[in-house]
Amino acid sequence: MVGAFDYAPAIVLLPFLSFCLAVGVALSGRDLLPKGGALPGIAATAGSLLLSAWVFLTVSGGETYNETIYTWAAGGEATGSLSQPLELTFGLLLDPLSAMMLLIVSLVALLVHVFSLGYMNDEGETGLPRYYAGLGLFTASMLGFVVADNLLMAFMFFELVGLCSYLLIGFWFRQAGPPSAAKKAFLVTRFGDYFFLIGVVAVFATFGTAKFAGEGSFPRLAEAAIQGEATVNTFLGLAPTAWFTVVGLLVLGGVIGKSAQFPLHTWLPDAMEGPTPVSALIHAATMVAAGVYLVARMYGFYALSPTAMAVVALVGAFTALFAATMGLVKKEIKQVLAYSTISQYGYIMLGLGAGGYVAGTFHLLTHAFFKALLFLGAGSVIIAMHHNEDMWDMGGLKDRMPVTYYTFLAGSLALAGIVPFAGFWSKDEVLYEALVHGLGTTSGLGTALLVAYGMGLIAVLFTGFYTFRMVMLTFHGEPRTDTAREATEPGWNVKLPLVVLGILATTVGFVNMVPVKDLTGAEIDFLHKWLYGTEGAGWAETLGTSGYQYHHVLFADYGAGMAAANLPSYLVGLLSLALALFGAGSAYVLYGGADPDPYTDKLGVVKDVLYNNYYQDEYQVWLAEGVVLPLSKAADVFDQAVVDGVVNGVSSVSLFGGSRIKRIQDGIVTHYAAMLTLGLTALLVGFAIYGGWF
Amino acid sequence: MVPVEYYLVLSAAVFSIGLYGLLTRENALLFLMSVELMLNAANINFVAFSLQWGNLTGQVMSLFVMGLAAAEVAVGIGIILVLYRNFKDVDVTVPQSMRW
Amino acid sequence: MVTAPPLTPTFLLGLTALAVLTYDSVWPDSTDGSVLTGISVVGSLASLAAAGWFLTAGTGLATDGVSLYADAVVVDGMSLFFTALFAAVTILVSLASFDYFAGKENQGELFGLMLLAATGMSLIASANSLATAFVALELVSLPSYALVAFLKNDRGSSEAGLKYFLIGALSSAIFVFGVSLIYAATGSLLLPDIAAAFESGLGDRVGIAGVGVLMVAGGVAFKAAAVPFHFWAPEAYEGAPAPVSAFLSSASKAAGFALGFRVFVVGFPLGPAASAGIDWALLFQVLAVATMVLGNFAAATQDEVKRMLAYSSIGHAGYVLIGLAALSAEAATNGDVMGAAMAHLFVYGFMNTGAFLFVALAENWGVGRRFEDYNGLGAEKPFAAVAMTAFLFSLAGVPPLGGFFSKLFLFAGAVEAGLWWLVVIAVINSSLSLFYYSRVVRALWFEEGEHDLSGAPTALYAALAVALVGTVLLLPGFGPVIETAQEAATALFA
Amino acid sequence: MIIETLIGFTFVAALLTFLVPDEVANRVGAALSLVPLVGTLWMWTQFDGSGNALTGGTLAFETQFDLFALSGYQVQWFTGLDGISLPLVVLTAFLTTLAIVSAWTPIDSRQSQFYGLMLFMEANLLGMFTALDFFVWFVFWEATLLPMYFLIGVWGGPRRKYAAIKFFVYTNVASLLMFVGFVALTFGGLGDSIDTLSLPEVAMALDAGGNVSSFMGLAPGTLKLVAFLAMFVGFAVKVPVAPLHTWLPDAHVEAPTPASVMLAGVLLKMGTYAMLRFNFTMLPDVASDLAILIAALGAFSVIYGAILALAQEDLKRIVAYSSVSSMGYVLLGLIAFTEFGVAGATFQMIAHGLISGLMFMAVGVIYNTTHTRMVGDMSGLADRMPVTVGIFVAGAFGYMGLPLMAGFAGEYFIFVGSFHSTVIPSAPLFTAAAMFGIVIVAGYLLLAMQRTLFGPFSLDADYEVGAAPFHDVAPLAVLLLAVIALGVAPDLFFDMILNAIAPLVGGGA
Repeated sequence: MVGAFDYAPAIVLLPFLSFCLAVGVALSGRDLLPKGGALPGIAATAGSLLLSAWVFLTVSGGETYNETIYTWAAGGEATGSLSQPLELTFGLLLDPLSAMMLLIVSLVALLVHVFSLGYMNDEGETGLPRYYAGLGLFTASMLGFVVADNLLMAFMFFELVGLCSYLLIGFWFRQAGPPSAAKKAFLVTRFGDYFFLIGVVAVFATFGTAKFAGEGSFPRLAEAAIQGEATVNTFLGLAPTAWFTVVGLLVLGGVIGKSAQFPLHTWLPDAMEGPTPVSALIHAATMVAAGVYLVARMYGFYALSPTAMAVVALVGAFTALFAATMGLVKKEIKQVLAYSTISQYGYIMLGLGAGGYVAGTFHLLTHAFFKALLFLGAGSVIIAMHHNEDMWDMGGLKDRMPVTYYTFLAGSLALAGIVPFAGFWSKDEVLYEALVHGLGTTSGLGTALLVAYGMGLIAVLFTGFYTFRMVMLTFHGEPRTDTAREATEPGWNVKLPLVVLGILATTVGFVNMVPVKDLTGAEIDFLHKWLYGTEGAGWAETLGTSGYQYHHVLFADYGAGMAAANLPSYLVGLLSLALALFGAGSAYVLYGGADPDPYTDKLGVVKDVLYNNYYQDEYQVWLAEGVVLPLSKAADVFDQAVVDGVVNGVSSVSLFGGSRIKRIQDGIVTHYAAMLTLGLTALLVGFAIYGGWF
Repeated sequence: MVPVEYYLVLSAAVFSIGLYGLLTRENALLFLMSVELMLNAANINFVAFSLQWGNLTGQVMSLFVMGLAAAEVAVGIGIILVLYRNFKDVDVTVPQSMRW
Repeated sequence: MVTAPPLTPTFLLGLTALAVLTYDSVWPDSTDGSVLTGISVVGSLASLAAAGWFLTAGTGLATDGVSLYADAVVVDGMSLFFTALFAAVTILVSLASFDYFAGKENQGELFGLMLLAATGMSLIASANSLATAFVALELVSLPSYALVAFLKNDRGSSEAGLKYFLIGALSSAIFVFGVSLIYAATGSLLLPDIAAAFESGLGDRVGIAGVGVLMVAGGVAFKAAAVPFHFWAPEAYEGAPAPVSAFLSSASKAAGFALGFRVFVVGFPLGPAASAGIDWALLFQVLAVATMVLGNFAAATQDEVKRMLAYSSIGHAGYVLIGLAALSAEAATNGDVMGAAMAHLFVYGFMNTGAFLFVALAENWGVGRRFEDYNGLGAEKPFAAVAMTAFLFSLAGVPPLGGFFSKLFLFAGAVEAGLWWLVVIAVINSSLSLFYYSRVVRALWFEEGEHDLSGAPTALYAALAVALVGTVLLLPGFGPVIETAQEAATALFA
Repeated sequence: MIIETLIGFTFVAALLTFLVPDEVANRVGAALSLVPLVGTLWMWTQFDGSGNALTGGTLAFETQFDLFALSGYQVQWFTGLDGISLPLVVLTAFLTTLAIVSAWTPIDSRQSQFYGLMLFMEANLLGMFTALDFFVWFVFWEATLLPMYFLIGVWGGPRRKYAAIKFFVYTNVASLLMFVGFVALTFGGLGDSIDTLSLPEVAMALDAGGNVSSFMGLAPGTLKLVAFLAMFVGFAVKVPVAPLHTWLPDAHVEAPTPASVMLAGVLLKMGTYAMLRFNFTMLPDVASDLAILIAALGAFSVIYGAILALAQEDLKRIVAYSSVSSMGYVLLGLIAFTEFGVAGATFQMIAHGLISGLMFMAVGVIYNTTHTRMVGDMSGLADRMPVTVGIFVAGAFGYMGLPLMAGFAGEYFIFVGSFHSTVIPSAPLFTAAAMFGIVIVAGYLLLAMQRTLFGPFSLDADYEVGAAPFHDVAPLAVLLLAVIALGVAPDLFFDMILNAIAPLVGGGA
């Protein structure tokens, strides 16, 4: 019988078809499709959503799918240090994690398509086919990435996702800014992907396979190898654990790039040059999530290395705090959201690094919805403000555009982590995992986690503050410009997505209310169960991608060697909630007034530093323009002068030699006779001596 | 009877004299005469060694050489005339329009 | 079965010369060269045919050979091979001369001298005695002087004639003196007898013989335009009428080598000679290196195409000298390498003649002599330019043209003989030659230029076409050539 | 005899094209070039060879007969295809046709000569890739230089004469060096243990090992080393491997677009093809002794070429230097002596042939309309010629190794292959170093695209810039499709390549 899994490839192919359609239209250069190609996109994403839902249901029925469907290239024999021939394949891995992610991606994609009708079509943009082609290809690649069953396939779609991001950021190519931002985004992420690619290659070279799950998947091989039950190649004379750590960190490079973690976060704020729906879809909800999703996808591998876990946690926590501080002082609404995005992904990383597989995934889920919501809300505000993004020109919009306001508020509360909105539950769990594991674990990892927890906790405060500063400045007080006074709410195609996402942002947190469970003992940690499955049975056994497996590895002494302290989660939750409220409250006090002052200016030099993002861009730009370009110029000079100089030198030397030699022929015949005689005499003498004639 | 080596020395001397003249004289006709000397140096050898070896080859050869020397002079004079026609001179060092 | 006298090819050339002279003495002041050209072309063709027939038709001449006139003359594969080559070049040059000298007077003398020289050349190739060799050599030289100086009223021509003559006279004097010394040392002028004398040991006359051998080598070097006897060549080739330059630089050079090959291989067998201290192979190695280096480097920076070709022909003399330099006593490879040298001369007879004929064509058009005067000819006269390009690349030894094959066999032979370093030098030189040959190609095709060119002289074009066919069709047809040459050469060592 | 028929036909076609009037030459040339294209494609479908041509594999479309003896060795006409040469033959025919079409716009003088030369070059290339007798091979090898010399010199840019002669002399000297090396190895080293110069016989004789005798005072080992180095340097110039690359930028910049396409697309591959056939098949032991040197050279070429490309202002120079970079990967893959390394390198030859051809053509199309290639002189072209720019961008990403395009396949195979190589010492480090090229390539291509294609439109000259004509864009599109096809389904070629290189990497097959 044909089930959901037989149609699963269509989840990826549908958006791809819409891409091809849109490309065809774009090439034709005529307006063949209504709505400039939006409708095929909507239809396709809707189809993907339905199929994803079907898959989701099937998976929740306990079935999973982990099959190779296409062999890209396969070797015939084992060469080099490999013990079996390489096989590079495409395949689907449909387990709870990917099923959940499919749902998120296709849903947000659909909503963004709809929203685009309002944001792009109604605003009379040109080049819409190109836009929808980009969206379609992006959706396809992202879905492909989600269902990937091995690291190489994941990498491929990872790159394609990057391409789409490039194309869509640079959508308004006729201006100067977007192309530059697009270039920066691709370059910075490419830098990360460089390490990722080395990681992929290394995984193949080490294990001969890159499958995520099932028998002979590389996390399992690694686990076996560390326990000495299997042998794999290690390189550079490293022991398995050390080598696996290296590989893990290499792959992490790609994660840091895509998920805009420090120090490769600089591209994301610039990426806001792209259309707002794109920011919502790509740079908040999905593509940026690709990075952390990858960590979750191969969690079994990371769980083996305490070092890797510590790095993940610290990078995440530091980024969370770091980005939050920068978000405090931004003027443009999208900039605030951008930095909050970076910060939130920091939290997800923290959760994963802290051994909170569920927690991290949970925050990934909630964040996808509330951040998409916030961006779309911002989009609707921007429409109303005629593409002026400066919050100081807004104010008082809540009466002019109620739907936007309330949905946006819901999103903000979620972001700030105020109970009972989605963000609270997930962020709270992340911090909780960090704390208990930090306290429990004795090794250096423990300390690292505690430090990370501290940073994450402070970030909560800032998050509350900048979130509500944004809300206040945008919607409260008196309108500060005429555009703000005349602002009107856009049409249904904007409101509908907002409402849908608003509801989700409010409610999705309920899928995993761990504190409540601890209080009441009610078994309501659905997400936890969903990701854990049933121990030692079903997919949890066959695929080895279940929380149980990870938990086992995390706490095993050959793995990360974690231990959990015993703490009631609600206490921890209360603490972070208090901080969030304090931050939000202070923002309300400072900016809630009718005509708030730019208090942050009072910070003086600190404000400058924050406003300039700690001069991160400056030093990276300096690296590019101050170091690399001059270096290349110098190399060019060297190449022309020395390397080519030698080549030309050879010819000039021989020509000079020729011009000298021919001077012998001076035109006077007696000289010829003389030289002839001399030559003959020389030969005579020479050979007479050589031959000993006389 | 005169040892044959003496003839060799003689012919070598004549040859060298001719060579010397050829290298030092700039008048084309003197050049020709020097060449004649050198040819005759060869003739000395031929004749002398013809006697030495007791066969006539050498003597015959010397006749050939003389004949050809004459022919050579004929051609040479012709060329020298052409030279004079074009350069108004029989100095062999004058024509040097072509060099290098 | 027809039994023609073995010397038929030579006789035919000579008779043709006489026929030309007869015609000329009957109609002394006709300026229409068509009949003369006709006669000489037909005569040379006949000679070529005869030589070819003797070579191929299993007359046994190619392998065994016969010696005539009390061993003064032999007819064997080598002599026939060279005679064929001389006849072929004569045909080309005669054709070219028809247009080049059109309307000029004394054409009878021109063709007559040319054919006499050709006769002398083929006689050189058969000369089995130093006496014959000397006479034949002069029979080549004397007409050549006159040919070079043929343009009486042209300063260049007469200067060239003078220089050629003076150096020639000196060289022949040296040669004949050398012959006299050989005679002094061995008591004979017949090559086999000389060889016998070498075999049986020269006693205290090694010195005399050595000097003699060296001086004879000088005579060879003069004809072949090899260092240090090359000084006449640049001026003679530059100043002479282009067809004559072609004739000298191809045929006359080949004659020189024909002389060298036979005299040294048959007359002064390397084994005893070397053991006696007269290692002429080493001598030719020195000459080869000096010649190819000087020729190529001097050619690299010339301003005039003709003079560049002159120097390049010196360079080629250097390559061919490998044919003598790479010989070693009793080595099985001797025949191969010398045959390769002969084959190279054969190919050279077409490509180099062709190149000079293009120069003749250019002079006929009234185009200047400098490289830049050739600018844009490719666009205006594609066929001639294509032909010239083929000749030049063939001279440079670029596949798939004839020059590549012959050079390849030559170098291969040298490698076989173990003359590794010599081949390396030769390779360096021929890559340099690539540079200066391509300067002409560049002028022909890459540069823009304007000329008003008067038509396309038919005979010259025909000559070009023949030379082109000879150069290009040697790609498939090279097998026979090299095999004949190597067979003939091997016979010489037998 | 199909191969001979195709080569012969192409020669005749070249001659015909020489003779037709200039007005029709472009169409005649294109039409005639279809025949070898169809022929090679047919051979592709009918390909039944297996194993490596030089190690006794069974050849497809084999022909063999004697020509003449060269000082003791029998020279043969010996052609045939294996999994290595077939893809290159197909590439040659494919690119030639497209290049000829792409020439319709830019070539406006002496058309018949131009297209004749293109076909003449194709014929020689086909011969070079199919010939298995060293002598015949070498003749074709050298003969390919002539047409390119004229294509650059006659139809090239301002400094075309310098570039043409530099290209011609430099590569010719290199060929001579290689020639000497090979002759030393066979004449000197193998002597009479072989009686022909057919590559398989030489390869197997060397494989048998012992029978290399010392020569010119060189011990067998030294002789092999010398011969290897001579051949390696000779081929490295062709590839080109830095620092022997300096003829390439000049040649590319001055050459007309179609010539650049052929030069980058096929002629560079001659070098790596020959390296694979000669150095790495005949003397693998020497190669592995020099592995660290060769791997370092490969990595160096990658990085050095990329850094130089970063400094260029001329679009063609950028692509030219990036060719140096990409060919460095090939060298790295070859020396890896792993299945994916060598096969990936071979695959990368095809991939880079298509992609660099695409890029040069795209630059050419831009040049046709803007009459400049200087990055600084133009911007915002996407506004005026969207389709061309679209393909340009796609091609550029192909060059950057975007997955599902041929370039990624080739590079990834090479990386994974060289990473686990046991021949290269500390292979991972070399691999990682070379891989950094994928960052720099993105750097300079994105920078160039941002400056020329995007932003507000401007042009430092008043030409009417509009969409390019169809026959300019069509070849681009075809190439792009080919690139994607190979990227999605590498097995179109990868299988047969694997099969052909298997014997070289220690495996059975």
